[in-house]
Amino acid sequence: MPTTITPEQATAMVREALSAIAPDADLDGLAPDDDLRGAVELDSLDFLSFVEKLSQRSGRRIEEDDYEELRSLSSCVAFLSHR
Amino acid sequence: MNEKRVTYREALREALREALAGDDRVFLMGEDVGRYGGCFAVSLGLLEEFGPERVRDTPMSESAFVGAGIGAALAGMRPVVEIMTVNFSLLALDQILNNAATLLHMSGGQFNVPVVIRMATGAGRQLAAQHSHSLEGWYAHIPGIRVVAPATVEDARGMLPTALADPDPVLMFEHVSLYSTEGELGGADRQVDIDRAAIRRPGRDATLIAYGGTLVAALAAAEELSGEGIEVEVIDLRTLRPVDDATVVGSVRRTHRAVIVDEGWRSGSLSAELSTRITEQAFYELDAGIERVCTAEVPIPYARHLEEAALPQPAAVVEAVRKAVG
Amino acid sequence: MTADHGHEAGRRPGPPADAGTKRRFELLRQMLRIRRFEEKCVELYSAAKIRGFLHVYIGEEAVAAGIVPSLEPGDAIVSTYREHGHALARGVPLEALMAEMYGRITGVSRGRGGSMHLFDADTRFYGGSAIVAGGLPLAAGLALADRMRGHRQVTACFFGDGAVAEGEFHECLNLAALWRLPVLFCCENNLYAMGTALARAQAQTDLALRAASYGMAAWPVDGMDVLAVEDAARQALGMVRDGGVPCFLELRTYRFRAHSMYDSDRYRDKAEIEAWKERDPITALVSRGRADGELTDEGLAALEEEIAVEIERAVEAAEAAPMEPVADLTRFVYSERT
Amino acid sequence: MPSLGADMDAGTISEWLVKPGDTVSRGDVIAVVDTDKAAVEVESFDSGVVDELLVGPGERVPVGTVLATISTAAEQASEYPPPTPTGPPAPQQPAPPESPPPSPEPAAPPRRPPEPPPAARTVPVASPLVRKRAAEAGIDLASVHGTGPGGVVTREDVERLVSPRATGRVRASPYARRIAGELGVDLSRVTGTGSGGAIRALDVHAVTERAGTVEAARAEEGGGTAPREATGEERGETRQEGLRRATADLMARSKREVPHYYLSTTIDLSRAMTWLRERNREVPVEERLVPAALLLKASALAVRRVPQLNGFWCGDHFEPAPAVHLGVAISLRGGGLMAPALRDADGLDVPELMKRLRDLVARVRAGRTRSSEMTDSTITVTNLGDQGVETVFGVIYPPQVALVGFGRVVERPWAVGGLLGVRPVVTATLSADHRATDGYTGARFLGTLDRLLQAPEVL
Repeated sequence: MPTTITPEQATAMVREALSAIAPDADLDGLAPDDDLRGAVELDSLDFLSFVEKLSQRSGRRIEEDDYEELRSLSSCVAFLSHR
Repeated sequence: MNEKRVTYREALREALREALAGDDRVFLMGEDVGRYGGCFAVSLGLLEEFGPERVRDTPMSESAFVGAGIGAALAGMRPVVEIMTVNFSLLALDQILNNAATLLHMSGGQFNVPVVIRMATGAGRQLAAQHSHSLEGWYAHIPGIRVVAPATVEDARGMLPTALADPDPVLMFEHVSLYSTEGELGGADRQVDIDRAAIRRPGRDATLIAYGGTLVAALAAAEELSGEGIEVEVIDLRTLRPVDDATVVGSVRRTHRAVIVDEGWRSGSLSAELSTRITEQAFYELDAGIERVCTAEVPIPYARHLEEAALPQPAAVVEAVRKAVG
Repeated sequence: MTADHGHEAGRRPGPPADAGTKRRFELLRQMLRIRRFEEKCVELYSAAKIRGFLHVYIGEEAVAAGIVPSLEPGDAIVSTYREHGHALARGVPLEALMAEMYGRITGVSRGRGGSMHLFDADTRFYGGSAIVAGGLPLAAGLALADRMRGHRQVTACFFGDGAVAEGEFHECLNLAALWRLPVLFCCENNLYAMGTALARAQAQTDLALRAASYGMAAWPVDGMDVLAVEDAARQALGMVRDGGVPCFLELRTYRFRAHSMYDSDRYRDKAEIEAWKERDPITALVSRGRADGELTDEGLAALEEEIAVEIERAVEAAEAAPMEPVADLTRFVYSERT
Repeated sequence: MPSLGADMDAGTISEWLVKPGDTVSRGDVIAVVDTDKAAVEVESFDSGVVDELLVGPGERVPVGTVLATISTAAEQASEYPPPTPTGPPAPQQPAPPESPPPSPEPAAPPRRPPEPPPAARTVPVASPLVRKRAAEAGIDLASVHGTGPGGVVTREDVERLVSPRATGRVRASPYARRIAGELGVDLSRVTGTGSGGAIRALDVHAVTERAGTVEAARAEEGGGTAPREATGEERGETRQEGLRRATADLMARSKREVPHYYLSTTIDLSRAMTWLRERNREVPVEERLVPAALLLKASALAVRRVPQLNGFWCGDHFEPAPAVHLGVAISLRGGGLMAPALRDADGLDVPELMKRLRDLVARVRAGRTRSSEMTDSTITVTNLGDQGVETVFGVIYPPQVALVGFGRVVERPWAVGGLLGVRPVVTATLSADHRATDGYTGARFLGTLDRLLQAPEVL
């Protein structure tokens, strides 16, 4: 279990997870503060898959209470690399 | 797991022996089950092994001993009652229908009847009209009882323990032509699931539904048709009440054609019931009318050629499948 | 023409020494409770509150009152469609019986049996069977189970004279004698199988004689005399329980009312009915009690009052009781697995 | 008139055995009644004095009719033989319970056939089959001259009026009919190879494979108005285009043919959301549930309890479905909509339903649905909540008769017991086919749905 995650690693994880869920999405055009659910058209099932993937890759359990912090690319990175 | 080849008769005997040895509430009762060893030699040797209290020869009083089995079950025993053949079960029909099948309901759930009633059924041995009935379809009409028909050696071995574990009356129909058939018997996990029909041969072109003695004709027909490039899915119903609709209809949904083989007379038969269920549940899956191969509507005659003509034969099954497949 | 049983029923020579006042009063209570319960049922039937078939026992109460309380709590009973008396005498709650008449969920059989099919596991009451002689094989089986397990319990099996014409009767008497099954066969001979007089249906009308041919003790009893019935029951039960053999009592009795509600009773002579009513077992016991100074009018009135109140309460409770939801229609066809 | 059996409706007084002024005791026979079965004696259930005889000899009256009135006496005769003369006075019997005269049931209403409807317009007699045929062909039966016995309209009479082209009955297997409908194949142009020329599935597939021929036939007919015959692939459409067109056709048909009615209600989800949150906290991430799973399960159970919404409209009548296969509207990335079935959804526990849902959505988006999933739905649920809308009034998927919509779960002020709090709520809507059900049924469904969602732990 990785003890720390760098912002670069976190960004890669988020992008990887998103592209697995929405292969056609234009992730390059995604601004750091865009709302992910809206921009990538994630429904609640997709979002759960997203959380699942992040959880697996980061090695930490993400609670439902943390979902608010996974709104955008930048908040995801902050959340994952924090702590 | 050691595989061994045994006859259907031996498989039944083994199941009885295990039941008698494993549960002192179990006892076997019927005409000539003791000294004689059973009309079909199923219980041969059990009297010597378990004694006359638990392997009881009865008088020729079907109603009394079947009813006594029901009464003993009410009092907590687990009787296995053997009626020599289905033909004589008519003399006990009152007890089966008016008591075994109704007591739980009439008593508002107070008294269940854990009795197992076994009997031989079917024709094919030139025994003429009074000794050749196939009335399992009649019994399958009755709510409150479960009707099973082991068609394989494994089921002959495995259905009795399942039936004895059932809190309600179970009627077990053993086709006379099966007693001497042989098959492999797996070692472990003897108890078989009697809630589900079994697919005895997979296929894509038509669903062939059989049970008990008719499974033999169905499998023979399937083999022949395979030579013509027609792959038939053969379903062994195993339990005639309650029928496993899901397996039957599921198969028809895949093959879009159904052929039913039933040793009962056609009118008001089990095959009629199955046919209706299929049309009720899968009408828009049917690509051909449902075909039935049943016993001719005649008391079974003695003469060999006439008896053969009356019963569902593989050739007729093949013909019916060809017609369905078109 | 007056039909009678044509045989000298075993009359009691005189009051046995042990038949105390208290015991006689208890017998009176049993009989009166059955009588009043059934009278109420007839009334409720006429008012269409009770439906189906209703066969009343009025006139035959001495049989149930004499035999059933002589059984032990662990003994089993198998009865017929004319079984209100047996159930009441066995202690099946009157309220649950009335609720069953009403087809309510609080009925002994949850309203699924009705008058002809009263069942009660608590008192080992294995029901009214509505097939003539259909209960006899069950009784044989219950007794077989008790015997195989070494229990000293007895199964009392009630049936009418009509059953003697059925094959099941003969099969079961033979089986019980052959296997030494602890069954007390109680034949309530009321002289009519529905509308057919005994002599019009049976070549040999001495039913005890026929039972005896299977090799069991069998004798006729005056079924209108509750004390005689009780004596016979105790004697027979002793033989069954201690001797481990079946026994047969032919209880010569009479029903005062028609076979069932919808029955014009054309097959019986009015004078015959009146003659039998002269031997009403309740009246006889009341008269005797008065003559002996055992029974006071106040005592009788208090008993009637107590019974009337019990029945009224049962009717009220049944009227108010809920029905089984139709959604549960197909429950109890197969056991519910947990 | 006492009731002496369930098969007795009425009886005739053949004789009165008492007259006004007579004293009767409980149990006395007071009259003889002739029923259809036998002459039966009528007894009194009360003691007293006969007041009045209300039904005369020879009169036939329904069960329950009052035959006579009796004034109950204060003192009643004892049933027992009188005590010895020197004894105390006869005991007073306990007053009989307040029991009504023999016929406490209200007098049966007179048995009379219902009034015939006013004969404003005579509709001729016709068998159900003929009526159905006429309805299918849009023929007013009143305009048909019946040639059958007594002017009955026969099948031939109707057929004669139907255009000759439509009268040719197509022999086709049910399965062939079904797939022809799905593929848009006109059966009248298919050559059957089955027994008696019956069309089988094989024959329908043969047609769709001969795309060019079909296209040509369509051109001959003038194209535009021809029924759908070619599959999307034959048109060279992309999957998405095909899907868009299929959705367009179906939705247009729905709005054209189905008279929708709409109902909506807002459901308090606080218990459901709390339950979900607590459960999700205890399980691995991959086993978490989303609110949609609960909403789907509740919908499946609710429709099982209101089965009038679960099934199909078949020409002129509703056919209930034997199982609940929940169509789940799934939007595809890049456009298009599919509503594959979550089979037997009512029998799945919520975690299992969640698992199937995830699997289904994944497969649908990957283009790997099974054909049975595409045709089996018995009612559809759409959940646009994820896109932020609060209310969705959906369009029914014919031949289904209802569609359930859920919006977003939002926090709203909510009054409970006079106090205002903030609770998560969802707006549930129902679009239903007014031919199959009325608003009352729909309301019952939404009410049931609400109740179910208040007990998430037992869903």
